[in-house]
Amino acid sequence: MNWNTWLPVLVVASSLLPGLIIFFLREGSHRLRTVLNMAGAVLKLALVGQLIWGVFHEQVYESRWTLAPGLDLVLHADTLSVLFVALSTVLWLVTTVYAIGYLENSPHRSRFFGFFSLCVSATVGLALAGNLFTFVIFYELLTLATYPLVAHRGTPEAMRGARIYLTYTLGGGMLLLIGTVWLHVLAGPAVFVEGGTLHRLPEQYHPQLKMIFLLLIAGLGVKAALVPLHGWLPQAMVAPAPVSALLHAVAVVKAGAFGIVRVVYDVYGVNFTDQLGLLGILGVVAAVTIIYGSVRALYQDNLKKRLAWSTVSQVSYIALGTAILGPVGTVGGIVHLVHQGIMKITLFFTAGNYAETLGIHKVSEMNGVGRRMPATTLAFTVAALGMIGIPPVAGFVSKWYLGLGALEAGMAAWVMPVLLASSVLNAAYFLPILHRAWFRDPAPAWPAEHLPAARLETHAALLWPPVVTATLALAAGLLAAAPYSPLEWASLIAQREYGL
Amino acid sequence: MLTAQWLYGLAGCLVTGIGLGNALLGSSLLKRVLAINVMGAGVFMMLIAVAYRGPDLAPDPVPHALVLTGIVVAVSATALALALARRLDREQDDG
Amino acid sequence: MADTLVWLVALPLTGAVATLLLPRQANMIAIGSAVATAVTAGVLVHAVSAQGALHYAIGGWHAGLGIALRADGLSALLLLMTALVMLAATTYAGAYFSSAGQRRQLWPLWLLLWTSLNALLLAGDLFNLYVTLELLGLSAVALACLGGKTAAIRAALRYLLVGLLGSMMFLAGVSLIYAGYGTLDMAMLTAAVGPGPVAWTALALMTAGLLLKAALFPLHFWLPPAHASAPAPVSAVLSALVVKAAFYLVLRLWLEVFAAVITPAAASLLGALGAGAVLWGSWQALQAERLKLLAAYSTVAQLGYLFLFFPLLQALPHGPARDLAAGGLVILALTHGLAKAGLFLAIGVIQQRAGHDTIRELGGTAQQLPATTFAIALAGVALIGLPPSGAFLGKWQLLAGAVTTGQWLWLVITVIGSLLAAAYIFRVLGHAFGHQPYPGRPVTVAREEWPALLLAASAAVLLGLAGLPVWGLMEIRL
Amino acid sequence: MNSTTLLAFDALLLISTVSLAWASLASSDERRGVILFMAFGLLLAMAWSRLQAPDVALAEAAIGAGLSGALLLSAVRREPVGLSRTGAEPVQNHEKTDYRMTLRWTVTLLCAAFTATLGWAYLSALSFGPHDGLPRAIAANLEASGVSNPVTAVLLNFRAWDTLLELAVLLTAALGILALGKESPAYQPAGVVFEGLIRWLVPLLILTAGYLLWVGAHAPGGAFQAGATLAAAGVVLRLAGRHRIGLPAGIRLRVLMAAGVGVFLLVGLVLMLAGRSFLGYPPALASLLILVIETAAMLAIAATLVLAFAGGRPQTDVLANTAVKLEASTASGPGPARPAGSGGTSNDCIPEKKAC
Repeated sequence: MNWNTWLPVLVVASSLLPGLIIFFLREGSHRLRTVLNMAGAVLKLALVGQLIWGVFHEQVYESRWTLAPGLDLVLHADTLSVLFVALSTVLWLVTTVYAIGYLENSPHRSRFFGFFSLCVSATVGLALAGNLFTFVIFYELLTLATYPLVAHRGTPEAMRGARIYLTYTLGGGMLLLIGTVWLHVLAGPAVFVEGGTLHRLPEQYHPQLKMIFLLLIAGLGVKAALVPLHGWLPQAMVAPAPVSALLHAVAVVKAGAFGIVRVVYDVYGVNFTDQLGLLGILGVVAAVTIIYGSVRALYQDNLKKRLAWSTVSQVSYIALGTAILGPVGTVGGIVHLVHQGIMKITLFFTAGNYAETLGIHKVSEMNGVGRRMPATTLAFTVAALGMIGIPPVAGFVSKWYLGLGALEAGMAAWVMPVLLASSVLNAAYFLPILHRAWFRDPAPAWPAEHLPAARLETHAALLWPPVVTATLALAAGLLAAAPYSPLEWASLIAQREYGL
Repeated sequence: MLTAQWLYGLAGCLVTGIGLGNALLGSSLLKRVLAINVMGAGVFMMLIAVAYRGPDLAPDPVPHALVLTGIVVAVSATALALALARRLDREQDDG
Repeated sequence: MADTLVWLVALPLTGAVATLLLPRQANMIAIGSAVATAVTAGVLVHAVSAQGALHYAIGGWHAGLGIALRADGLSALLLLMTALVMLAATTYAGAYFSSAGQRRQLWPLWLLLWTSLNALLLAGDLFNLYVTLELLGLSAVALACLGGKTAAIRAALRYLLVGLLGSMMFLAGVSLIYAGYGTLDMAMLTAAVGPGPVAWTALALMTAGLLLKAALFPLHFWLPPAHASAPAPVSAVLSALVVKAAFYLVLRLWLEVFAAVITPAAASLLGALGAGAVLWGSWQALQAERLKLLAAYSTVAQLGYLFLFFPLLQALPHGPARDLAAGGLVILALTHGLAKAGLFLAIGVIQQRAGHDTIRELGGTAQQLPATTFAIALAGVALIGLPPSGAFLGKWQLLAGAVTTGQWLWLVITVIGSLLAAAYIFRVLGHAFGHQPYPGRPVTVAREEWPALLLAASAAVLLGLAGLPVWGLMEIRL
Repeated sequence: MNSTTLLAFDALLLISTVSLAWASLASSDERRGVILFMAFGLLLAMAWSRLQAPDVALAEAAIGAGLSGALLLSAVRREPVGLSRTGAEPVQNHEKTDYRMTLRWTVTLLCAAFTATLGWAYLSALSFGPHDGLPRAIAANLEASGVSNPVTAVLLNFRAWDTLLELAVLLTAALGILALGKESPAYQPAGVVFEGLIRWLVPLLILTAGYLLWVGAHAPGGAFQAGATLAAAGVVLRLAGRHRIGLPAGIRLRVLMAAGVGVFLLVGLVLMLAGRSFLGYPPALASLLILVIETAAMLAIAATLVLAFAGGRPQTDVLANTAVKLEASTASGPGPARPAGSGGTSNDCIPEKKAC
């Protein structure tokens, strides 16, 4: 029983098995379900800790399972995958606590937590994928696991949102599949190797490789919400708060961005992609998405819709980082993957709290909410400032490295204006909210006050998660230089990618 | 290739064609069952014509066995088809 | 070990005669012979993987004179699928047919159908194939009208007539072959057959007859009413196994016996018909009002995928690429068999609980039967071809074959077909999220729901993850 | 018979056969079609005997023309409109008819092309020259097969597997018919003349069946022909209005139907357990085993065909009182006597008693 081959499988199984068991639990057995959820989350955290320590010390973790001749299911832990696995595990633990509080006495919880665990297993599997074939399998499993979560409430809008979500993601999945098959036929199984493998192919394959790249990026762009393919994100806001938090901060959206990073760095190799002239296209699409997402966010009165459009623009920072040639730009892009996750999940937790406690759904209803729920609004403020890029919150770090990378790569001419414009736009749609929350006096009565203001401003399980993630965002900014911090880890990744 | 062989064989092909045509065009169920039986008879003619090896030589017994089996299979299929039709009529009569 | 070939046919046949003669113990005998046949199928697969292809000369006469039974990788796999589907459907049929009278009529015909399937998959003689095809057709028709509903009987009658026409055309082909080559044994014919009017016409006739029985696109009109109105366990077996047996024969004839005669044009014609089946079947399934009609049209579509493989297999030269594609074809067929049977059994549970299977009013029942809805979801995943189902590997090989041989049309058809399949599956699953009271216990009707769940799960997960032996077995040829 | 007259006979026979086939399918009145089909069957039997295939001629006459014809005629007994409903509806308006016409023409052309290719392929197949490999092998193994009639040897020994599955087909058809419901109402009881004929005909048929069964080992005959003759006896009894048409009811009927497959399977399995191959008769016992199997097959075939003619599950409990009612009705006025033996059966069922 070689520990190095079984660890990745255990990491995936630690949320898969509880999920499958929860499916067959009776609806009434709350305690058993909570114990299973928490046990799975904590076990996964411990395993991932061991994984981080191991990968840092050059340990090789790989398990391989042959599905068909030439098609292997490979789970391989390298620096990039460990970063995404760590992010998913931490945020899954926090979101589980939040979900248990949020879904108090609502129906179908066995089904919800079952698919919730399947969704995280798919995300972790996707992160640990060792080749493009395994990535595609977990990419499609993610769609299957998240559809029931988006459609959980069963209301007509939820069904409509879920249908749109399914159409986009299955379409994207099909494009990705075609690209992967074409690549597989052309160059054999596409194993993720730092620096990529395709530059050795002869000259006449290049037009086909360009076509395959466009297919892969289109397939991944659906989940990464690149502009023409982002339509499903605002519609999927009908899902309950923990789902939109997990979906839009960690699982679905990041899967797409993570896929783009994998394809550019570990399949094509960033220099070969640049040589093919594809980095420019990716950069342009990312830039357009950043601006368009922020502009649309301005006009959204519904708080969750506004956050959704903000996610559309923020995720494209990662694509922009990938498009910037050079290690510093890469660090900026990859570290933003973590920072954006932490900040955005805080925003969604706080939005969920407002809706659950005071019945607030619209920005216009948020006058004086800071007085009624100070801790939640404080967390909201920290995350919002981070999104704008104001130090010391984490967002500033990634924007700083993105700018630096652009300068170093000589692409500053068009990257800097994009960064500045998007920061201004972020400020334009976040600061008014902060102003309303803190400096306006509240309306006579809240739309629907569910939980009376007892010792805490809201249910404990709803309050602590945003506070924890807000502090994490703050810590990621302040302690950026500490060992095992996201920034350090991102620079380790960049070193190994560029072979420095 | 004996004259009798191709004479009866071609007649068999003709009967098969007639059977197939009417099986596709048959107006009533009974007409179609009849057509399928005729088509079968045509195929059997082709088989038995192959078995014939001239007046002096004993014929090849294998096609004979095949046709025997074919006839019994055809009659059982016809029986089932007619039973189904009868049941449908009974449904209509008191339906 | 060659005796297992005979036992595979003799066991269900003995079971059929026993259930006919001892009606009171019919249930016990039926379950007993089902388990025994399934075990024998397992033993056969093990024997084939250990010793290679098996031959058995019946009566001791060498192949030319007597009839030879033979089993290679392909037939062993299909026999195993038949055994699994029949075993699950047998346990379900016992619970589905409540009245003892109906069960008494069911078991003999049920086991005769199983006998004909096993005999067909093992047959090595063309005329013997005609007799097994006829036995398959008649027992399927007799089972289809067991429900006694007028619609079922009318559909069964049309199915019988189409089947008879198909068999007669097949027989015409066989008679031409005997006239030309003087033998009926497929192994000897493979060596003897060469391009010429006799081979072309005979193959055309036999293929036309088999396409009628396999309900490929233009000739599929009889399938939806027949499969939709038959009782659930019967339509499960019809859709999963009976139609596939005819496909298996086309595969045998085209890629083995008449391999020297096949032209790219002919293979592309089959591919085009398959493409038509995929599009038309999926489109009709999307419009279907009732679950069973949806499942029946889905069968028409899924068979289309299998026929898409023909132009690929014909274009690929003998070698690893072609073996991969052949393995993909078989795993796609196996997954469809298990998933479709699971789907029909699940629909049977819903139909008996709700009294109807119209998709619009499905909401309440989907809540009452979460395990059944989960089975439909798993079967749906396998039908669409999403991972981790075996169909995903099958469609991967289909796409890879299309790219390798440069036949891009089949790739586009497969993609459109899969998206349409996703549309009609999730249209059904959408109803599972309504707000009706939740029964609290996930598995409400244990005995009836487990067969469907196990079949769908094995299609959606087991075949996907443990699919490698399929390629291993496909290496073993006659 | 020198070759020219033989050729003339062949030409005449074939022309009449083909034209009968065409006439039977083209006739608008279904009963006429069926009767022409029976005539076609008889002519076909003559063709088989011309091609030196006596076994097949017997079977064609007994089953092809006789019993199939009887089944089809009993199906026509209903008023024809009942059956046409399942076919294409009668066409009313104008543009539908010319659609029908174009469809009819295209199908006819297609069939003509089909027949032409079939004929062309058949002739080129014959041009491959005679294949005597198989007949020589059969002749060589004939004495080891336990019977001297080569056709019975092929049927019951060399290709016994085909015959086993074919009996299974027969059993399936019988089970399907049983599952579909009760038998159709009985015929009018026989008049005096028909009654007298039956007293001679039925025992004769049974005797011939026994003879055909026995002679099958070394001369044309065998289980199928014997079974058909036995079934003819049952059909004649049913036409005479008898209810006890020799078919037992309940478990005994099932044993009879399953006899063919059951005995065949039993022999095969016993031989396999005894170390020989499945259905590999030891030469010494071969002729005995074949006779046992043929007897069982004859019973099964006869039972199935009579059951098919009866139309469904024989009504044993109903038997007693309807027989009494029928006797009462004949006392009130003898039904019109029907000439038997004409091969065709007139269907004078009494509408007001809804006997049809």
